[in-house]
Amino acid sequence: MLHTVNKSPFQNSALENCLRVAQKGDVILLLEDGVYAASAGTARSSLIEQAVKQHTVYAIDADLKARGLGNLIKDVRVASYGDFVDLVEQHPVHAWL
Amino acid sequence: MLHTVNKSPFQNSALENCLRVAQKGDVILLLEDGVYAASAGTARSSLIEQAVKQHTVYAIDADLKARGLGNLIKDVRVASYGDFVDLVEQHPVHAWL
Amino acid sequence: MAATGKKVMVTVRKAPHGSIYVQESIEVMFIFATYDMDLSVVFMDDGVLALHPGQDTKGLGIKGFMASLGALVDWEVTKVYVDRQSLKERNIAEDAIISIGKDEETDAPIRPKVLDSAEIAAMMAVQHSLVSF
Amino acid sequence: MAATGKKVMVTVRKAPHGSIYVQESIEVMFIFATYDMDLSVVFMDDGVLALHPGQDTKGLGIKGFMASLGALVDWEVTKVYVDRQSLKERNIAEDAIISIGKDEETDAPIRPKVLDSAEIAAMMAVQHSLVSF
Amino acid sequence: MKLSVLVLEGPYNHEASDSAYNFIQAALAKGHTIRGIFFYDDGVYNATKLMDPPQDERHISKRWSELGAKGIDMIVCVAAAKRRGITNEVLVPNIRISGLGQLASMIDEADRLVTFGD
Amino acid sequence: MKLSVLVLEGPYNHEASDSAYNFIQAALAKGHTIRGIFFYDDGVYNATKLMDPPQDERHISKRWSELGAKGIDMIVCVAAAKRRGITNEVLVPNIRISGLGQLASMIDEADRLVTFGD
Repeated sequence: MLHTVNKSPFQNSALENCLRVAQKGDVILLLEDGVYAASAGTARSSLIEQAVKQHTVYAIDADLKARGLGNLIKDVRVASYGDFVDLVEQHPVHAWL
Repeated sequence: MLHTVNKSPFQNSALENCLRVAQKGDVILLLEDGVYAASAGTARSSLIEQAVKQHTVYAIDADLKARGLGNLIKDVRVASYGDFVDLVEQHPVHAWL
Repeated sequence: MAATGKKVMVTVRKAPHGSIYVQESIEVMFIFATYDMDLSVVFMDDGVLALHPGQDTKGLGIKGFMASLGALVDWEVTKVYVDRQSLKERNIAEDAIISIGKDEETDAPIRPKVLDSAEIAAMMAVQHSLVSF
Repeated sequence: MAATGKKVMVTVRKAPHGSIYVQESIEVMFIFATYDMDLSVVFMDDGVLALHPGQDTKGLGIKGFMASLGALVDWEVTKVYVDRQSLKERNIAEDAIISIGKDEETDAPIRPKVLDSAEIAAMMAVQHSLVSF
Repeated sequence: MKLSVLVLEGPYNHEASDSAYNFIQAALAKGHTIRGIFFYDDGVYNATKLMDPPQDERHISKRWSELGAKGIDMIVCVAAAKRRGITNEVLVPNIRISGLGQLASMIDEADRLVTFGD
Repeated sequence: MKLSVLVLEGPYNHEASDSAYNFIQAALAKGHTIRGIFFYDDGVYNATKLMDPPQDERHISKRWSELGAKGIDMIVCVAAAKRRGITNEVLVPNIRISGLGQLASMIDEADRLVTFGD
């Protein structure tokens, strides 16, 4: 399945909540303020550093650029909205709002 | 000064952010979903258990009742909206939204 | 609409009263139940706070939705689950959560079924669609 | 309105772009600056992300507010501060944050001044009013 | 004491609007003066007369309008309102649209500002 | 693939509305079908024709209306809309008000539902 997370990991527990439930092999898509979790070297980077061992993790390109984020955690994949559509085609989706 | 916190401590970092900046003797008022932080025996109770050592901590009565919260952390004071007004009369207020 | 029995899950993850999401999620459950979907409802994270006993919103001047929650079973919303860890973190006893209806024969209260996160994950994985609040 | 020089602080604590609060806080700063208040602005917690270098919202189809932030000093919003720990937690170098104007003489970029939380606390304590986003 | 209140969220969706109202009622009951109430961000939605909640629920814009009828200065931010479709034609009586400068005045002329939001 | 989309937040205040729009445009570009778009909670504010953002900003309800003109079924929840003052008189063309049952149908008749909110 596909999990979308749109909250900053510094302010909101949504990503932690998602990772507690997501199963090995599930895909995680970071969008909106959720993409801050993909940033390397932060106090919350460990969440996604761990997550990429069990999950494919994507972050929406336009959201990364809007926030000036280029220094990403290794193995995070950058996704266009078109890639987002492809992921939705492949999996049912749960939004961790 | 008076600090108001209206976010659940399980979901949002507002209370932690507030406690990092609040000075000894400052007053903290929990309202709306913020009152969940006043609940005893939870995974986040330690935040207010520590806070009451340095601050007077209030929680709005109507918000506690709406959420069924009666088992409160020792030294948390229950406040009416009238008490809230009195606190505002005594202190400038910052809302940790 | 034709009933196709598709599996649909409503997840409730936000705290009640500070925002309207829990209340509007209940309206969704009631309507979905009339559609012969295979509906499941999961309360988790702050959503479990909606099941806290003793809620009374009168002092806020807000009607609240405790009556609706208590009538879920009457409205045929019967597959209702709650996450064990979320309850524990919030110091809510599993046998204290509010009832969502009564057993027709014994009149015993029916409560949401407590599940571990692995059970919830397995249930999510087989849904046709998931609606989250 | 008469200018009384009251101390007013605007705090920005939310992340940019996911919601409009940062943008609407900047509009407040611009207007308040014309009122001869003693205005201070503090970026802290996720608010410091508004100062992240290299933001470009074109791909979202959103105009964004980087031009406004870069013109704060021109609009006489000059007492602008940012919390050191919040920057550190988000791996933003203190000398990389965006500039809010240029020094008239040297043309050097002016950046928000980095403060420790104790300094911010002391500054909050002496305000007449605080407006938070 | 003279108070001003800033409301940043819309009605029903967030408790902010209710908290502000309950706080203001308590302040009035204690004899304080409300210098003004300013609606900004999604707070501008508080002012639409078109809201029509269930009969047994509070009517939030009517409640605000009644406070306005008591002479409290109630202002919706023009820029935030334009973006969100709150215009003079849908405004409840006793609330008016004006600029952020009015918020500056409300702060300047009050002893305290209290902000309610999300 | 046939998709339905649920939007839970209002325009401008949260990115949810933009994300939903950008996602839908990408889906259409890939040749997928949008079975329907449902606006619930504060999402109902997306549908007001009265919004009047600055000239150099996107006009969110106009954008939605243009999608509706392409024949996509676009529905605002009646109960959520009544509470918030979104009525037929302020509705942008090509979006209609109906009940939550329509969301059930949109889910039932689509391969996937995608939810955007806060």
